Amino acid sequence: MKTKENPMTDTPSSVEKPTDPAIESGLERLTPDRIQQVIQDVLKKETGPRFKAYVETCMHCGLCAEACPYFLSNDRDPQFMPAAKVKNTIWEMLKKNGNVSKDFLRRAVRISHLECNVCKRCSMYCPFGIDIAYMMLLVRRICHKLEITPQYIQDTVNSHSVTLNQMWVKDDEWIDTLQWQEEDARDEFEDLEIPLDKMGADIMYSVIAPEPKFQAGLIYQAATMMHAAGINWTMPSTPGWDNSNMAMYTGDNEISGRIARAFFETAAKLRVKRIVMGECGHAFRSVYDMGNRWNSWVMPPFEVVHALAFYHELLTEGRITIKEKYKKKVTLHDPCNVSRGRGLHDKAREVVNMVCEDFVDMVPNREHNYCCGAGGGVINCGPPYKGERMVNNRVKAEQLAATGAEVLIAPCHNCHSGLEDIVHHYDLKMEIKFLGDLIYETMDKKIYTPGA
Amino acid sequence: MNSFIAFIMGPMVWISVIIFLGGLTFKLVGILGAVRQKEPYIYSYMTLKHSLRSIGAWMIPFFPRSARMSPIYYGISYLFHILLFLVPLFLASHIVLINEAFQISWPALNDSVADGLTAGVIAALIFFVVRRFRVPEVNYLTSAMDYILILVVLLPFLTGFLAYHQWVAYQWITVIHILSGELMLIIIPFSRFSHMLNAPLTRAYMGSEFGQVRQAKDW
Amino acid sequence: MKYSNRFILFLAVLFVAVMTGFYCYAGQDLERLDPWAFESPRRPGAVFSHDDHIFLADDDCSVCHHVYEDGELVSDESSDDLYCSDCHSLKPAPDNPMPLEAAYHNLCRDCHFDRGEGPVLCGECHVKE
Amino acid sequence: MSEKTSWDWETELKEIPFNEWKTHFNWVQAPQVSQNGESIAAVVNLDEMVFSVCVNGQVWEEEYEKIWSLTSVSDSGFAAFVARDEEWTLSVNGQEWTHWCDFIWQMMKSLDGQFLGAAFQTDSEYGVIVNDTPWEDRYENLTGAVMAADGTSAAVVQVVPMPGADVEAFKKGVFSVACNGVPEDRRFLNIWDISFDTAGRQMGYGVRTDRESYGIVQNDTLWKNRFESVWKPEFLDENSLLAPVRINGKWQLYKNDAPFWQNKYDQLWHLTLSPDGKDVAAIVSAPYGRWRVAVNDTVWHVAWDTMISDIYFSQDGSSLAAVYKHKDVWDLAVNQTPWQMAADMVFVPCLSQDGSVVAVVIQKKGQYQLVVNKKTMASGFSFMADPVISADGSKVLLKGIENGIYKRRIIRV
Repeated sequence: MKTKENPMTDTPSSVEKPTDPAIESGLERLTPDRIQQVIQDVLKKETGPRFKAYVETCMHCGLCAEACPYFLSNDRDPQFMPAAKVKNTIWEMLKKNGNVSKDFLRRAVRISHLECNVCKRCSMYCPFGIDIAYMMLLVRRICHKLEITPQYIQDTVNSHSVTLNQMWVKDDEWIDTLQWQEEDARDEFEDLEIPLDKMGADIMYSVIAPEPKFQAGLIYQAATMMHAAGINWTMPSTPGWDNSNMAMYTGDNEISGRIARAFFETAAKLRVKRIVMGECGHAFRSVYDMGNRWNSWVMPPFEVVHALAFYHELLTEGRITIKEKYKKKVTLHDPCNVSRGRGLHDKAREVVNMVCEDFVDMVPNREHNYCCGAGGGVINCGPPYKGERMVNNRVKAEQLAATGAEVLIAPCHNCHSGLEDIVHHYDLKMEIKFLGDLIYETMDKKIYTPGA
Repeated sequence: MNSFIAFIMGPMVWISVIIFLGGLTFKLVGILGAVRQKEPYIYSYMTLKHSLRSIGAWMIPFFPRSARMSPIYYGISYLFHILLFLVPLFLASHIVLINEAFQISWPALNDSVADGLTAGVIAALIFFVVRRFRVPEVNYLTSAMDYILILVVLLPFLTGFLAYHQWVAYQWITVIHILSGELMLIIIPFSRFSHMLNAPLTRAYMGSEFGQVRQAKDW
Repeated sequence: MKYSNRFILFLAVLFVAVMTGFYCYAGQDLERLDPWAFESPRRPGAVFSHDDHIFLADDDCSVCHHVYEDGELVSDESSDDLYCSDCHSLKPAPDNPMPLEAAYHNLCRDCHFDRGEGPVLCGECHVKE
Repeated sequence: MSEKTSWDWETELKEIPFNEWKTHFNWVQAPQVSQNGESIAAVVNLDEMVFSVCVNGQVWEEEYEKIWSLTSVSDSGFAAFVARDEEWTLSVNGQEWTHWCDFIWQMMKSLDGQFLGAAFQTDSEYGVIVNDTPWEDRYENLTGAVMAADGTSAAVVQVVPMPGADVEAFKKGVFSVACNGVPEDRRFLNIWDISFDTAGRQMGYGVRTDRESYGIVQNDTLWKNRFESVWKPEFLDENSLLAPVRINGKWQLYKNDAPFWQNKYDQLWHLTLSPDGKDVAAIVSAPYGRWRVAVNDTVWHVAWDTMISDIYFSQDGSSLAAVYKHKDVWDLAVNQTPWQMAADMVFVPCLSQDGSVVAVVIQKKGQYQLVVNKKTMASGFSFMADPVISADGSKVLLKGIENGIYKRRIIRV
């Protein structure tokens, strides 16, 4: 395991750091006055006793280090530990009253956007429960206001601001895709419908923009399940269908709130009772935890049911039955935003065991699972950073390899994409699937009749 | 000299206790008020049940995974924090003074036990210092203030230890002992020692967010 | 390493403090009170010279050997024919609010504070044997 | 709606067997009911990739590959987007428009049913079409199309090409508002929520001028003040534009670039004007997470913890109804009085002209009910369309399906 060919021995220095045109041109435009003014504004106006308590309370004990996959993957390099990321960004900004250099900011952008998945694992390792992810998001907020956010993720935020979806999917493309999936799915169920804008349906099904853009088959699968389970459901034809939210991750809270508002008001307009969403983690966080709060909704105004919980419901209620269990040895990745973010890990295991014959757990797991390394907007910073993402998540590769599973279930889009990169890079010979893929594959394709 | 000693054993004790308790109270009121004013949403997510659940979970020795992953540091820290309160409060000499002042008393530790525990506190502090040097990630975070804070705790315990044994300039050591004890009390509200107040609050908030909103564990 | 100087300084201070302690330590035979009335005294008897104190009190025994009746000090009466423990029981009792230990401490220390001289700290009287 | 007087308010019950349709067709999609309740329609499948619309048992003559967005228009008619040979148009009561395009969506209709509009795309160029007349200019991107009562249409359009992921180009502003297809000069990073005044002559909308500055445009003029965010503006009259704006984390109502309401709220949206223009209402959060209705900057004394979804004035402005959710159940409140229905869903209420009668459809345990002034008038329906109250306020028109049969019932209040 020590040869140059072995990717397990990559170190950060062996990966070239790309220059990001958006960061560079943003820095170019900045003046010391502007930097100081923005930082002071954010710290003064947008933080309060919570931030103060975090800064005053940290005893520099270093226990958070053990929590961070970046630290563990980079041979325990201290600068990757959570508290060090705070020290090298917001503490310094606070100490210098915002009077920081452009080189400092260049580093701060990287630390906050590329060396932290805001997965909150570290706040479970800090004895005081200090929310370091919150502070990294605060740094991102400052970067947003200074207009030095990395290019690709900024572009997705731009897309959000214009189209209310993440991928510049135009209104007609969205509807057209749904109709196309509906048409295809009629090969399996001839009267299958993807009901658009159906007032008073029980459930609004929502997805993230990459589904219509690249993975329309997932909508097909979901429609098949809804139809087979006899659900009274609908999908919106109007903006508000996308539950993803990258603005939440760049600190563009205003756009983030606008996205979450559109999402819930679409559900309100359609008079649905619940919202079910596909297998995405950050989208769940956006509507369950963050976007709703900006809008003054303490908790989401509609029950938001993540796919994991929904599958659990369909299977335990017998609305969907498994014809023949999946044979291959599978393992399950717990996405931060639905396990640490919503405690769905036990339900996920129950579903996996209902669907698969041979399940092996990763270690550590549940709330303590290692992050995929892609979430928190990191993968959305784009291809230029893929190389370092691979290095920064070696520990995940080791964890995966140790399971000996053939199939890796990743019930979150970001995790899915990130783990796909990991599996290829470390040559792990694992297939990656959504849980929905497996249910679709193993389910009995007949229509549920109540009482039968 | 006697009038100076009378001052540090009399009014100065009052002053430092008042600053300590008053400072913490003032701080607590300040935090709660500032939350109400600037981040009122925080109260929407706090529940007593989940606050206590989280604080409780973190009080059980070696229960959080974080504790199990650093057992030595965690174990020493844990004992250190207990002794930090236990030794001074149950020290016979302190109880005698309190008894004479307020006519209240409680059982005291055996002197040699107390002596051993004091040595334990000192050893723990030395361990903390060594850890700050030896463990790279801790060293990376360490600033001069971290050593100053250790010194502030070390001083009363070390001088107490020396005073008990009467090895050195007894009078001076005892005067330093009294003063450094008072100093520690006084700076608690104004330094990161205020984690004795803040930590339960941050823990309670995180515990509530995890327990109430996210329905997950935070240990 | 950035912090090594500070560390060495820290150890040096510690070392000097401890060594000074040993250096200064010297045993002496001292005239002491006999703590026989205490069941299991935690400290050695206090260093005390009766002759010196008689002199300092201008032969007025009642300065220390006082008499209280109904909580009031009876002036011009002396109790020099009694042991302290004859009145001051070990624990507070209805007829004695002042336990023996506190009686000693208050009597000695308060006087030393009032006069501005004499030992006031624990170890100044309870000198290790 | 003056037409309401011409409707049949006398016949107490008219029935159309709806479930029976399922035996004639492969499958029948969700029904739509005309405004006057005389007809019920649904998209029906005739064969593989063959669809039509069935109205009161009669199928439109034309058949299509796809049909969607079936909507009631005017008193008794229906319109839908229809596709043949992969080309789309809008069909009104079975009559296709002459213009066909690559895709069509977002049905817009004027209250009187005189104008029908939609957004369309042909050869990846976008525009708006109103009453079969498409915009002359087309754009590479189009969002947020709106149509005024007089058929004037507007939308946010992209007027400068922008390569993929070009954040620098985006910063310069590539979007503008096109009214009847003609773009305005000024470009912005973002434009949202175009509002017309009642006459359809003036436009107001929210914009973002740089990454963190938001503004309001009123008749081509950008307000001088910049805000942290803005929500949809509304015209109070042709010279006054109101907009909720965010300042220092709180929302306030501005009029013509100056504070209009003095109070600041944790949220302030769904600006709703009484038809006589005298009262301004909005949904507000005060304090955080407590939802209330504010009328002329005075909040209702009742507050709810989950959501207020929409609010409605009666024609004379005397009554205001709010649909809200509190502790997991939906309810309606009229003039601060909750009806306490504990419903699974509350649909859009109908208020009589003088505000004395309020009728609303609710859902409870999967069944639809009609509730008028807190009293349940009908229940056990499997479907109900929103009710209508007669012009004199004495009768309520119920439109719903009970035991598979569509029923048009007149209920006396």
